[in-house]
Amino acid sequence: MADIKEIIASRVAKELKDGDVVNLGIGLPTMVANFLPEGVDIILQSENGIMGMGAAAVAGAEDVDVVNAGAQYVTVNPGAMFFDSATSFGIIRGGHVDATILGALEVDQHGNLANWIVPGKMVPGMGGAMDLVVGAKKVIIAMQHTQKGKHKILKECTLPYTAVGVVDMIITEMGVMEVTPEGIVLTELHPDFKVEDVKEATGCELIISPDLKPMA
Amino acid sequence: MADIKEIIASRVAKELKDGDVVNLGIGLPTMVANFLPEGVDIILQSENGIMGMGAAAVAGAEDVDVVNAGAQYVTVNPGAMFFDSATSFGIIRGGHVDATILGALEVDQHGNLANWIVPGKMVPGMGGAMDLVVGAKKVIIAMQHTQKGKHKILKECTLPYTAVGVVDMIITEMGVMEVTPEGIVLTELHPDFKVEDVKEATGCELIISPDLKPMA
Amino acid sequence: MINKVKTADEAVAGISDGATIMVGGFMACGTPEILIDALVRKNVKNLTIICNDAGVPGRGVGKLLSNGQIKTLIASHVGLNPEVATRMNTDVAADKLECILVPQGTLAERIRAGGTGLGGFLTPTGVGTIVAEGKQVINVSGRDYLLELPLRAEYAFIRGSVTDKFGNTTYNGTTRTFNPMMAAAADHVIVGTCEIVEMGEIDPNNVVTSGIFVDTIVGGEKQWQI
Amino acid sequence: MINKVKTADEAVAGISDGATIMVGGFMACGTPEILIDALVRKNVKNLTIICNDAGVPGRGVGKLLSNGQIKTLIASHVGLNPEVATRMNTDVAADKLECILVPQGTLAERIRAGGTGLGGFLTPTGVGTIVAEGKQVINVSGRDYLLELPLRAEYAFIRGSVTDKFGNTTYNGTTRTFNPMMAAAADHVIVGTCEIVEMGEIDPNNVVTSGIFVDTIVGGEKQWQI
Repeated sequence: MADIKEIIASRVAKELKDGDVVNLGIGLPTMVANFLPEGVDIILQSENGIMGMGAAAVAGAEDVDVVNAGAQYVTVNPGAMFFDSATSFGIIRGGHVDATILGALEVDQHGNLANWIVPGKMVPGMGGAMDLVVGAKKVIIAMQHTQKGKHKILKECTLPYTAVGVVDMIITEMGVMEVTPEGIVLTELHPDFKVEDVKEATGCELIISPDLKPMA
Repeated sequence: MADIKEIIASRVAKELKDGDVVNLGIGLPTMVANFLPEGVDIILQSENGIMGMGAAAVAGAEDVDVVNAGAQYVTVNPGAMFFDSATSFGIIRGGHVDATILGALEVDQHGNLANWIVPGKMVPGMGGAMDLVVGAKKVIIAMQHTQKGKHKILKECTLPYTAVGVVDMIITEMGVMEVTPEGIVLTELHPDFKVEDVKEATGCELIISPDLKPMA
Repeated sequence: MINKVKTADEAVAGISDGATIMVGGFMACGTPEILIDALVRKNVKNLTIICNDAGVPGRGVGKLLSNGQIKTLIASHVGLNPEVATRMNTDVAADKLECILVPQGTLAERIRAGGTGLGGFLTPTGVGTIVAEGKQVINVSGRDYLLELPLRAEYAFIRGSVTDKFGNTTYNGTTRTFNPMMAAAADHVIVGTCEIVEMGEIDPNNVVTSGIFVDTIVGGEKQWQI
Repeated sequence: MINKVKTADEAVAGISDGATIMVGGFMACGTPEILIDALVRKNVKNLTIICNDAGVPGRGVGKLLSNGQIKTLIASHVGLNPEVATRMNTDVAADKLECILVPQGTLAERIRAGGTGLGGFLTPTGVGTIVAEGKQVINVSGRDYLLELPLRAEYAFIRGSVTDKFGNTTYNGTTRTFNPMMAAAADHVIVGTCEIVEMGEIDPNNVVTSGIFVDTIVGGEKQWQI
């Protein structure tokens, strides 16, 4: 089996269309940019103030005034733009970002998302996540299906919400799931797993699409 | 007697301090800039998007992309800035304009102002006036004391308000008046008039300052 | 990359009778005349126009007014175009103009709210005046504010000074006006611009309107003249 | 014209224990280190700091935190500075940090509201979460929004790339961040800038922050480095 993160990132990449404005969360989501199909150019938005973010900067050739939201030196593409934080979140909240891809601690069958706080333990703050998942046209959760065997896809989130009813799609190493009014629908299954495996790894009822396809 | 408008404009100019950010209404208020005392440099804000507006442009040397709020070609001073209308009114509403000087149809003893509409007759719209008088730190009404003998300074405005309780000072060809919680106080009297003249030309009680000075 | 550059007539081809259109500019300075002219040629009617003012006869939205295309005008000031009063007071139903006056700062902020996903904002402007009629008054820290709601439109007509092929746009001098807010607040955004350049030619620090907002670019906009 | 150019120590001389200070920047990129350093030297305590994040140890507001100067931090993200957790959980009352977390877009917009005279705004962000606790929910056109209130401060620490002697300022690359909103939302605004130029040297089309907001200019800010 290929690297789990690459499986997820490469599948997420297929959800993006040419010309989409996309905000990628830190970590796994960042890898998505490496797997874009040919002919698909996306425009990366970085919430610290870039439209048209490019690749990581080459060591020694950095513009020290240009970093991404993880405070790493990056480049910008021709046609890029810098802006302030109010403008950045105006773009995000205003529905001008086509897709945001980020990780989760928990997602539930209502599309509720928890990814910013573990009370009494981890209180990093929500950063821009609450605005991103409320504002982006499509919210894709890219994560490992379980956390060391513990369910992350649940009937109801147990952790405080990042936002309610915002998740459109969940992509894990086991498959692709869509959040619908009826519940979570498995639409694609990774060849390394059986439907029963995914059901067992999921903490809520999993609707199996009559049109279930292999994940690729 | 000197030109009435010049009398008013030159007295208004004395209210401005070096470094003040000032928005001048169209007409008489625009003349104020010509009477600034030596050593007093003000920064003119034009609500269509200029901070640091300069004099009218010389014919033949206009920058055709630079006009004032009356759509006349103007220059800008070194250190000027152009901005959009949301930024312009953010500056205005945010209390960053030290003084706005504008005319009135009516002002009353509570500092209420009416200067944008005569129902059934003149409906030009409020433009930026409602924001300016609410946002500016000091609102100075510069106008002729009466309209062809008809009172303009009243107990209560009869026309629809531009804003309530916003006027700080009224400067006319007859004198200088301050709006206080007790009512309108005449603080300066033009030498061409007697107190009784001003009282007669005023439609509300006029408190005479115990420290009444000649207007100059 | 998608080619956004079209002719003015192609750019307005999809606009139907009854459409709502935001038009940038202040007394026609900052209004894309090239797009207005195309809309006059197309001669669609019953438009709702959102613009700072009514332009002047023969300039800006004044052309649409003269041509009888505007049913409703949402603006802050209409006093410098005498045709507004004529059309507001006419007895000819087909020519009658509805005019909704909004304080200039409130108009700019409502359009900004429409483009930035805000549900509204509280402003002290208009409290105690007829502008407050029918609006919710909310007291914050002892001061009354009006709750003003966002404005959006189907189309926005934007006037650029320099625009790259992605749509990134700058505005020279006082042509900026309402253009940046409108570019974010409409479903279809058309930029009439003076100069089209390649991507990368505008310093990313100086771009005012992002190309992500722009659907169509029309070159050939002329320099403004009184 | 008033001379606004001072040394960093002169610029912070008036700041007292318990002051509220907005600090620009995002993970210290866009934070005026020269002003932070002066504030560390002055060693005033019990500060309320409003900043996107807690910087990192040895960078940005992280320096104030390490030096025990912050009583309350209003920020959107503090996870990349481990000292925050340590100080939030300490039993030593004098070292204890209160941390108020605000969604990043809401923080930016609250500061903008503080500088532009708005009484608040309606945002969909945070509806249904603990961020909504204690806040008024207002429904507009069938959607719930939180009423968020403006934020202001006594001081703002702004980082400029180029600043003219009037205070007009530009920001290079991603140093812009919260600086433009904060410059309008504080009683006393201090710009730590990389380069001071004469008035007129910055193109009026490209000025981002107007000098009318700026009280004090301090030169000598260094280029940012990770």
